[in-house]
Amino acid sequence: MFYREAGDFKTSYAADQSILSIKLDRYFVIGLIAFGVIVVPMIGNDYWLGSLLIPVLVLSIAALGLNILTGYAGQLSLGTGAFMATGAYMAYKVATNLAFLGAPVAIIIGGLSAAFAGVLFGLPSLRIKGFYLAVTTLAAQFFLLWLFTHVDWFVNYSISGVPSIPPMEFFGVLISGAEATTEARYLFVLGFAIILGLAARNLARCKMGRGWMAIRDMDIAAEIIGIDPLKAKLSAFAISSFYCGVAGALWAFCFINTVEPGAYDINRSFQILFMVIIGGLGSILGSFLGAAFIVLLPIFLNNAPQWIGLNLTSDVISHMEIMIFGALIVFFLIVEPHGLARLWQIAKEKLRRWPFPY
Amino acid sequence: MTETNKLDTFPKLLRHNAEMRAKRPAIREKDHGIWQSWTWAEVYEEVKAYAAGLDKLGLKAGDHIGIVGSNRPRLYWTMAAAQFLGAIPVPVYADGVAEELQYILDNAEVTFVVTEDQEQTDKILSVQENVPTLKQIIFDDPRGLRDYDEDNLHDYVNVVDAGKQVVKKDLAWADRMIDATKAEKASIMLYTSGTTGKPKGVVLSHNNILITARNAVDLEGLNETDEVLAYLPMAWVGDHIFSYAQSLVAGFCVSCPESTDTVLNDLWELGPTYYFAPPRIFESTLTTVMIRMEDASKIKRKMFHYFMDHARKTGVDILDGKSVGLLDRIKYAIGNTLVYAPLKNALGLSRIRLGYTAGEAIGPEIFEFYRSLGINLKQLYGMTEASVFVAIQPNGEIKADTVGVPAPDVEVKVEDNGEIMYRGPGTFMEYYKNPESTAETKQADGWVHTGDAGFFDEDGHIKIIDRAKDVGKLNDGTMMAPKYIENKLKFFPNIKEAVAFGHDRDYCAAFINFDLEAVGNWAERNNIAYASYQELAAHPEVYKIMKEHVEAVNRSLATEERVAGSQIKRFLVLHKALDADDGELTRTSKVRRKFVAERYEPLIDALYSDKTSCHIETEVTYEDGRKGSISADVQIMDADTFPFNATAMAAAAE
Amino acid sequence: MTETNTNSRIGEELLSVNNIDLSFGGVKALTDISFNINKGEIRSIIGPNGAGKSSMLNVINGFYQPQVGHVRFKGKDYTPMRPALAAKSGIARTFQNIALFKGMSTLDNIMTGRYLKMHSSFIEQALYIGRAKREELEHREKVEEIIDFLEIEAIRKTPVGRLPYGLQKRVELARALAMEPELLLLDEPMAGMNLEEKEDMSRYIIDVNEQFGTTIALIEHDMGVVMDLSDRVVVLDYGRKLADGSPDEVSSNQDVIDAYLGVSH
Amino acid sequence: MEFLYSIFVTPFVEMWTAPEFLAEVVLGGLMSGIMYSLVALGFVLIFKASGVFNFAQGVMVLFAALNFVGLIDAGLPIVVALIATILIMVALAFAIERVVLRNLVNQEHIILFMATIGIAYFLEGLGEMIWGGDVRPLNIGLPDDVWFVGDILIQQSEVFAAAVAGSLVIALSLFFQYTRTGRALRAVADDHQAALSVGIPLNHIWIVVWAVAGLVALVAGIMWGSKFWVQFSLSTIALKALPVLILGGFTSIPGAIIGGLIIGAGEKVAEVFWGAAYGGAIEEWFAYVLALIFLFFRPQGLFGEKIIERV
Repeated sequence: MFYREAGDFKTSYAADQSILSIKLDRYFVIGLIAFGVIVVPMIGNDYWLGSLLIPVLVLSIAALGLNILTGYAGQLSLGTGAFMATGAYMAYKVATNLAFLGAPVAIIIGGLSAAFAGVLFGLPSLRIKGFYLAVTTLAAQFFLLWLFTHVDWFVNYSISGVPSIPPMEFFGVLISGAEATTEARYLFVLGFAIILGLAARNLARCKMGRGWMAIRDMDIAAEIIGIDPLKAKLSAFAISSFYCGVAGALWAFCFINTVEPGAYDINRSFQILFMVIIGGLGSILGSFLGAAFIVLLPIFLNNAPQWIGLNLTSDVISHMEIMIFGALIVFFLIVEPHGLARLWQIAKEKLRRWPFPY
Repeated sequence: MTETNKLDTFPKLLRHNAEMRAKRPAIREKDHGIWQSWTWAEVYEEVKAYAAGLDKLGLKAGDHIGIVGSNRPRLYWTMAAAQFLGAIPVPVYADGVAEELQYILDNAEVTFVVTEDQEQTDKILSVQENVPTLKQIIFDDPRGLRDYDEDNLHDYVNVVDAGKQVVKKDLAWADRMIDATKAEKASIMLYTSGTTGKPKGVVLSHNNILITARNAVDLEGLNETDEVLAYLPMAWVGDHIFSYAQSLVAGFCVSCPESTDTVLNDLWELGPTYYFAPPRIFESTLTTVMIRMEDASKIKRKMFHYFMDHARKTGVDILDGKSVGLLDRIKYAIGNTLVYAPLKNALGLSRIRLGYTAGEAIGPEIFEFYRSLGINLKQLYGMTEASVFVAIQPNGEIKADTVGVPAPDVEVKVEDNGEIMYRGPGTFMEYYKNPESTAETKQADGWVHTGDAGFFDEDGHIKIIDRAKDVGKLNDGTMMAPKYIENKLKFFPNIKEAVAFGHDRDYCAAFINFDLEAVGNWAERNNIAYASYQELAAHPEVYKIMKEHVEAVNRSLATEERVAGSQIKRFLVLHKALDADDGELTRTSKVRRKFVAERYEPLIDALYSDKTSCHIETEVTYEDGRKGSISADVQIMDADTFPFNATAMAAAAE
Repeated sequence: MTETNTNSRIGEELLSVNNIDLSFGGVKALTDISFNINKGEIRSIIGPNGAGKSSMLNVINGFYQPQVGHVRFKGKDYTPMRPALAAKSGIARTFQNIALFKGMSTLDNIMTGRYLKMHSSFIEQALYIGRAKREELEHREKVEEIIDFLEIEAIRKTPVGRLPYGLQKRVELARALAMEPELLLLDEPMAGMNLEEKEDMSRYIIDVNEQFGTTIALIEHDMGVVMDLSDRVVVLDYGRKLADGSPDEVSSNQDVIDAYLGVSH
Repeated sequence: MEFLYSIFVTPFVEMWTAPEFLAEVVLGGLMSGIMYSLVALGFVLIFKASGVFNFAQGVMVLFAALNFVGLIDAGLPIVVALIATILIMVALAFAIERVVLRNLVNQEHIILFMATIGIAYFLEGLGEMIWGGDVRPLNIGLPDDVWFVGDILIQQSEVFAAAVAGSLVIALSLFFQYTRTGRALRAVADDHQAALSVGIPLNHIWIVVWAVAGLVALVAGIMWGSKFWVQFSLSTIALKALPVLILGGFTSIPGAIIGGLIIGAGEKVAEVFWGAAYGGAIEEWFAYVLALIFLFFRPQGLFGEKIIERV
């Protein structure tokens, strides 16, 4: 309906292959980013920024990571939480012992260590597939978390075991620790989300992404084309884990301000998996939509009763919340197994065809 | 203007553009997935080299060079290169079978032929020995031609490369050739599809084409930013003016579709600003729009029709800048965002500044439909012999049933017998090797017979009713213009073709071809099963619909004194669709009235007897050229006629 | 893509398989098979179902490792050949039951065929700069040539999953061509096609062989098609070589007539 | 040095010096192993018959137990409560087939897997909503004195549990051998197409397996509940069942049992004798790492069919 594609023709492959090759989409996304960077920090209050947007963005990054592994390369993983934890703990180590490197470097090093762990636990993927692989990633989940909780070196021998993140600056602005302003932390996280989102999109449309999808769709055919399954799978594990690691670090640095194992347990892994499935396997956009959906849904369920005027005891609500959440997941899988991204796609197609039905 | 005055030949214009608009796109082609573009400078270089190459192969001034293929940049460049050397390009309808080609190539005495691809090349090779003058054959797309060892067969690329050497050595060569070109010399030869008899080669000079083209450009204010899709046959004068001459004059870019079957999508991608299409294309587009909307959800359909009705009421006035109530304007604006603009976008018409239609009368409601969307669609009246423009509808005063006022520098008059005559800069030089036809069409004083009958209406607009020679008289003396009646019939989306008879008869009767797409769709919706056109043609329900249409036509005829007497008493639905491959239509799908009359004589006799059905056996030609025959019992139906009364206008309008 | 002079199309030996024995858990699939393929020729391997045709192909490009014998390609012995090696050294193939990447568009499927020819680094790809971008565009051009060659412009951006069988086969061929192979293995390229599609496919196969000078080895059990396509034909039956030679020689060979024509017609 | 010592020497010394302690540890391990086995059994049943990887199995254990104990606390006699719970579990199977599986037929495994996670959440919420979230004791009068064999003390409840588990396995294998439905299930497990072609309605089969899995869950729930009380932690043992499956093979019933016992005993022994060296709690991951290592040598598990890949 709003699309005016007639006359928006391509005279070069560069234009034809650019992401968002449709004018309107381009404007929309640019506008959205501008809005997120400029307007949101001005209008958003601490609750919105601090309790909704930051977690959504951070988990989006993790979802991107898992989507690269599961959605693009077709390798199921239940160890997302562990890789996030790796990122968080290593970033914390760097931030405390090599503070001069600064927050971004610390976080990236966190990501790299996660990537390393990812490759390590990804090795079995060469021999085993599907749910068997899921088990090895579970091993990662439990083993790594156990490691971080039982080896005090990771927490600088702090007694509590949940050390808090030191305040760190980025271009003179405090972006981590309790004192950092919500706006600063939000923008810092947003920056990561945008860059990593873009990078993921680029990888997906280049040689590497095609390698992953080839392995996912038909590994035999991929092999005769010369795609090395080892390279493809391990690169997927590495990059995926890197994303998760960065997300984990950001979670610690910019959201909860501490490094605590509870934030990266098995339930986190499942939560991210939900995001990817609900958002849409093999879709960058889906990762963001999924994260938003999964984070906001419980909050909505939590407040919905009051809005419609029922007041229930808190534990009834919490039980109901779990119930409805589960029910919605099932419902959603039945309605659209390909996730929000697919719904978006369909809606977009409808608008492009408008007023025609097809 | 002043600066373009000296630019009186195509090569001079091309050189001029290469200097003035070096960096602007001159031509595009959808190829390998994107719109490959060439700037004016690049085109000029290419054409220079190409011309030199042709020169080397022995193409001389005054030679004729045949061009066989669909719209391709290299074929347009062939025109330019030929004109460079003072040779005369002769574009030929590429979908014609070998025999048709042979006649034209032989008649034109072509020495060179440039083909698009293997298919066309094969055709030429098959008729080569019957075209004694033919020396060299050049092909554009080498696919599949690598094994051909004929030594007079050349790859376009090699020709150009050879030329490049020449141009490099002799820098002044190009300019010498260009300056040598003469405005009054022949620049192109186009064969009229010839509704009767063999096609005739119409010779047109640089002046003919360029002056008329330039006049139209100035009149309509076309400029270098316009976009045109070149998708109509290059052999047709319209394409030559719109996609070639005017592009050079105004400097706008011409784009060639990827292939004939991707035209619709390419049109959509390109979104031209200047667009020409014969009525049948607008018609079929409208039909598909309506059919596709049928499948839309109920609400959407309601919305669509609601706003289309509103557009019908106010759209045209808004387009013509007449005064429209604020409320209606607001409503139109809403409709525009919800329906009109998206619809235009979906059809690839959203950027159109100027749209032309011509060749035959367009149905009023079809015409109105597009105009009410805010598309500035205009009718024009023209012919090859006039380098197209005889009359154009002036902006702001468009009437569905006229073709507007005489074009700039063109005089028009109506003979006593009702025939329209014109005189103007576009008047052709001659019919090639055919002085007698030339003489009988073109008078010494420059007036040219159009062969069309018509008249000026109260505000000076020309109204065409039929071919002059086709206008006949019933036995009781009342005049009947078959085309006029046929068009009224064809304005119904359900009716594709119609042939009316009545000259020297007691009453009017008609053959009808329904539109398979429209009626077929109707059949599906009313789950009427059918296997073929023939089967559907025999269906009583179909007959019922056609009867309604015929009677509607009769009603509207009854409102016009001059033709009220020529209402259709009896009609039949033909058992097969009239087809160019069977020679029933011309390549531009005009009905070959005489041929049809002879071919279906028994049916005509039946129409003028009291039979209610008639058996007929017809030979048909399939796409692949095989012949077969189909037989059918065609039933004949009577239709009600009405007495003349001008007040029935309202009724007729419905 | 290399042009070749059509008159002397066929050159020296490109590949040979020597005394191949292959068995799965005691079940003999191939027994002492030897034959060679010359540069530029169209070589057919025919035989009734279960004659070991596909196994033969799988040995050539390294899916199966024969217990005995070796594959010789471009004068180099491979014991055994491996899929990765095959791809690197210039052997491409298609599968009997189409093995396309269902989740990708036609374009991406064919682009994947260029995988080994792309060398951009991870960073370049992530940022879509430098070699990454350049390669994407260059290879897109090459791929478009192939798309044009096989006349699949219209489905360029359609997900292959949605394509009809015949077109999928064509896309798979396109993907193999994108590798610019020296030897192209086609596993029943015309299986399950109607006559018209078969004719198209044979035309493409011939065009590929002539225009790009690609050597082609193809499996078919429909004898008719093979005979007018191929320069030489090997006939297998129950994992043994029955005959080897020009189409006429083979089709006049008594064993073949008994074993093969008897079976399928 | 001393670290390595604590790995390679001390534990074995301890075992050697106190064999009866070792034995008790092993027995204790086997006990929880049986629990794993029972859960794994549920997994296998469903996976065999429908290829669905039922993450909800663990929660089903909790759900069954909650209902059972809830009904008893509500004053119903045990037998009635038992029957009622059985009915509930069967009804649950019906519901799941009707609402979920039927609508997700022919979806990729991961989708179905996700769906079962959804079911898990739902059941958990539902169970706790009805019966409340607090820990409940479950006493159905299982014997709880001890026997002494030599110096080794054996919990009668453990023996009982083992007996129950054993008889359950036997019952199931009989069911698979001798009932029409049972054979049908095997057919489906071997080859869906074939099963359909011989005219076995898939939906029907799904209901049966889910119901059976529900009953197995109930048994497990009762065992576990009466030993450690009915509490949320029940649902987490579901995950422990995964390595069990890796060991036993996803499709083998005896495998599930053996695997469960190995894991159970193994992790106890590891915890008791090695745990200290690493600061304890190695139970958490031992099972998985064991499975992981195991995977390298025998991906198809102890009893699973070999996975063959053909081109």
